[in-house]
Amino acid sequence: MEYNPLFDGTYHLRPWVDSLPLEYKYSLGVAGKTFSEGLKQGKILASKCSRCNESRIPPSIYCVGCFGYSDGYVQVSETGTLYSFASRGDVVVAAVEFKGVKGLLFHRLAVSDRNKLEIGAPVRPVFVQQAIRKGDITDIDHFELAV
Amino acid sequence: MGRSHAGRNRGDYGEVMGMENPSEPQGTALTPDEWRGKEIFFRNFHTKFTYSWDTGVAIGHFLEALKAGKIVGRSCSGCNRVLVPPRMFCELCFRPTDDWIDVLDTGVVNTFSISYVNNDASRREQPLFVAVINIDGASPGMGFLHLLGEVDAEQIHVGMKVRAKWKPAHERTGAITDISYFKPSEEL
Amino acid sequence: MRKVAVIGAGMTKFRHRMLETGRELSFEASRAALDSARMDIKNVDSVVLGSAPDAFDGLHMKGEYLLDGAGGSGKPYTRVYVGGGTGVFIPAAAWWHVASGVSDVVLAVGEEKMSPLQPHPQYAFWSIFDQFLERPLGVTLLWIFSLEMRRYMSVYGIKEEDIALVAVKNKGNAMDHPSAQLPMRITVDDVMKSEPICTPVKRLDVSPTSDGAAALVLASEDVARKYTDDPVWITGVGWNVDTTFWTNRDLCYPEYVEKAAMMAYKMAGISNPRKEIDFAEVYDPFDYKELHHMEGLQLAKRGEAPKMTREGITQRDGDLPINPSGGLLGVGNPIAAAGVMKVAELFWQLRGEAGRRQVKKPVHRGLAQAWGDLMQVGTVVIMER
Amino acid sequence: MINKAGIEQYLYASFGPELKFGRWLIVSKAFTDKLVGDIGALLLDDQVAIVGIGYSGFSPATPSQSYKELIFDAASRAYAECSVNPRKDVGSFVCCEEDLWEGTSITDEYAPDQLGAAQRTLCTLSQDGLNGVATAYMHIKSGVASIAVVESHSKLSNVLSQSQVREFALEPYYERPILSDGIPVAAMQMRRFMHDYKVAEEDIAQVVSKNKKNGLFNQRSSYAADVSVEQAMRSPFVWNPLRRIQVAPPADGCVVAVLASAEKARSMTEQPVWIKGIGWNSASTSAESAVSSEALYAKEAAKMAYKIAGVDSPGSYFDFAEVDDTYAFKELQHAEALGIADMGVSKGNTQADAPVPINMSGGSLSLGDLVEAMGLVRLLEAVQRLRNAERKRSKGLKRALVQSWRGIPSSSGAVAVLGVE
Repeated sequence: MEYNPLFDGTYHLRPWVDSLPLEYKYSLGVAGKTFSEGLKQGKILASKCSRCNESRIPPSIYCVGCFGYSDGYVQVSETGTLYSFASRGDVVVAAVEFKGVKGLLFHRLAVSDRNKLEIGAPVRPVFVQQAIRKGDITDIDHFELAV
Repeated sequence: MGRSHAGRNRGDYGEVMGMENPSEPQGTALTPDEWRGKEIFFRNFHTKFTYSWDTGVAIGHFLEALKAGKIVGRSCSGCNRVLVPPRMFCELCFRPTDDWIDVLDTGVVNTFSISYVNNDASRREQPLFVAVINIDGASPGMGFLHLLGEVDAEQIHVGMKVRAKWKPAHERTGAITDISYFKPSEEL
Repeated sequence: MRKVAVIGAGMTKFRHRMLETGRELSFEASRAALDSARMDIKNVDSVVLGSAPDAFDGLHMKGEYLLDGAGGSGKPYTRVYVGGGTGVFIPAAAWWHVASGVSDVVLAVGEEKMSPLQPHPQYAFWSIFDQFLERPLGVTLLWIFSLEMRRYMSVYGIKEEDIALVAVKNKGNAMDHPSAQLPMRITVDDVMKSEPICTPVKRLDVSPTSDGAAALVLASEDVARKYTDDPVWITGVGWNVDTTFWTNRDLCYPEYVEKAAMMAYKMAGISNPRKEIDFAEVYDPFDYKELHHMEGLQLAKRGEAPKMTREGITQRDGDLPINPSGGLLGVGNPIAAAGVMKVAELFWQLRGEAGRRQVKKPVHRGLAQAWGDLMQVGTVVIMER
Repeated sequence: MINKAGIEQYLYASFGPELKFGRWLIVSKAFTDKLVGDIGALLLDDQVAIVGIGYSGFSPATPSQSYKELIFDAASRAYAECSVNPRKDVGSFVCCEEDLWEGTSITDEYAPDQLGAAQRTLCTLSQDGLNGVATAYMHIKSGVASIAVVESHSKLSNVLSQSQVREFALEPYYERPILSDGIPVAAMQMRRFMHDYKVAEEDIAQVVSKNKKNGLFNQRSSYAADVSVEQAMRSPFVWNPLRRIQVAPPADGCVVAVLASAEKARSMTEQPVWIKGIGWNSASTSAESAVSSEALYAKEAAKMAYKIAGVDSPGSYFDFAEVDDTYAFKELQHAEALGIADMGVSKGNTQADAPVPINMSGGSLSLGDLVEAMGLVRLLEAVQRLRNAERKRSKGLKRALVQSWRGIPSSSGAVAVLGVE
């Protein structure tokens, strides 16, 4: 018999392989919905808190500082600066900051000359054509150096 | 902002959600149309996590025994129990268990249910009979979850005696599904 | 051990699908709780958040994701997790932050957003089962509830009609709750005729899946007295987890609930719970669970909770009101948030602020309880005024 | 808790009923010395100690044991060290784990049995193990338990979809389509950190070389090697500027720690390791906090722990430190936030002969990434080193700093101050 129940040292070391496939439909939320509507019009929106005199990106219905409700949205400047970046092969991922706005936006960066990449470099968003925008973050095709 | 958030601010404690004067609680229900429609954008995402769990000594052995057409348990000399499913430690005595014990492939229905749904909450065409089965040869009340077959819904009852219906040996893979289901072991 | 008070509570609506993200829901509830305590986030020393499986919201380490919304930014922040028992466990965790002297003011937040998971939140429950012995059978959470319900009925000879009375009561009570998702006036007949899901469980025996959040503010005695003349004290907390091997236990009685309750009763100096507890918010994701849990909590003798229900003792105007809020069956079941909602109901009832939900008799001491895992976890909080 | 009433009660017991707080006379130096000593002892009685610690695994894979068997092994060792029967003696069990690292939702279901915690006071935190120590500490301080157990483990070898799980931790709308498995976040943070603090690539390679070599003297390390600074600098990029060798590779293992009140601790072990202070903190979830060059969470957690422990100048207080180095640059960043080293390895501040030597164990770069167990791994290494030093009567090592971080994309961490005096 291939199986010996009395032999304590019988180790049947074997892994059990299985998967957990998961599918989601995430709501963008109140502030995310407004942000997404802004993208369709080619705008990047930040939320503002007038008590703290602060705006923040990505926008949020609450102010992280004072934990009160935000009270509106403002469009960020057309050009931002490179806070940091990382690259693998042809892909460059960037964290972009905008003047007078707290927070960062992560996105892809298209760059022809890697030598010009440095922290603090000015960058600007390049949107896809209005007709195919759907309110997704990918409505911004990429950022590019603004020099 | 399009919603009533503005003005409901920190500092003006006017709209306290205490229930003496219940103000409308916050939150925006999505209608079925909004959920299906294009007005509100949703992010769809699909992923699949795959694992290769180590079965370890106890379950590895148990599955191997199933492949050989047997159900095994572990004995604990601390509390004199025969544990099914087996484990290498006794959870009551907190000591290593002692020996492998062959138990029977018959048992008694401890409790049962008739399931009309799948695990994604969709409706089943044919209901599934599920039960906790106390295994003969193990300590009283020791058993595991499995399916019932070759039985009508009306016949199933708590206390019903059942026997494992094994898959043919060549189809067994060392899995709990090597037992197709449990079926009544006596004439009903 | 320092005295601990609850001084504020707030919650969002509970709904099937909501626009707000989990962070936004957490914020709305937290803000409402802080407002009710007349406090700012800067007064808060630490934050405890609870939320059930990551698979619902759809985020690994979802405690980290929810952090900002729960006011945890820049603070000592902890996410506690005991499955369905999490909701009532959150204030227990906030309690030990204050009782130990580590914090003076703690914000306790429960959040759940079940709607993102497709095609149905139920799917996440497949992955709560043993990967070797149970998942290959295609198991669903409904199985174990129905198996437990059958065992309970079979051991004590209880009828489905008696159990249905709980659904009738709780969904009716929820008519008076401004956050409620499924308030309705129904009859036992409606429950009995509703679609069978997993016999003996039928559609109207079950609480819905929900999005929502709820929050509480806890404070030490000196802080509490500064902010309110009317603090409500947490005088007992208890929790307990039974063995994973649920098929090796007799499901007719929840021993872990009894043990959790005993821990809390001992702390609160309660020797006769049936006499000393004025009302209770008992965990009711399924109608039979209310009965099952009343027995575990020693609020009813074994097998006799259905009789008390039939006699009207557990109605809002009864001798021992159970789930005057409307419970999970009526208000909704965003898991961790639902448990916090129960403790918030104690707070509102004890302060006499429950409006149309206020129970008839004067109340001084209430109990909230939740349950979770593979019919395994009991969590209990006792509050007094 | 120590309070005025407690001291008064104690003084009554010691000096007789005629003594009343507020109107007694100090008569001699001997009297004051005894008073100070006794109050000191009382204060010590308010402390919490680690009385037992056990482990298992510590290997890239542990195929011979299921996670339950791995935990039973570690728990048995921890309990044996301090003669604890978990079925009777333990007042609270705390497990730290995350669902998707286990492949099981509501994974706390599977926690109790192998710890001896069935039908006992057990709870789970979705946190790092060091947060679990903080929770157990509060359980003891609040009187819930006088003996508490903390468990955390890793079975990363069983997770075939590690990058998918890491991706799943990212915010779904703004971050997930851009940031792949989250590793670019670490790389961006590293670049900004090097920029703001003028840290050279060589400094980071020094950390790699030091930790990989230190690991050669640690039996638990799976990834130790004699790596030169030059070799470390030739490792390929995962995401530029982050190199493969700068990332802690996955490992399996389990650590179980037994904590006790001072009263219990002394009878349970001859070598209690005292938790002099503990702190934990989370910075914001926001993007700027994820790539911030400063580890604010470590700074704030340290502030909390140092306050409890009465540490004024950490740079001279501690004899050594176990600091999170999931990515090599994090060791420097954390050391800076904890106030135990000036920035820049070129100054030698994190080397073995530094005022506060860091990661003499080899760190995560040698021991591996054990996800939620990381904090307990750091704790284990510190406790073993303190005990060994005491056993050898070497006077040098009496105070240790332990720090953990929850990894990308979190900004959460914990700090513990340990001492053997």
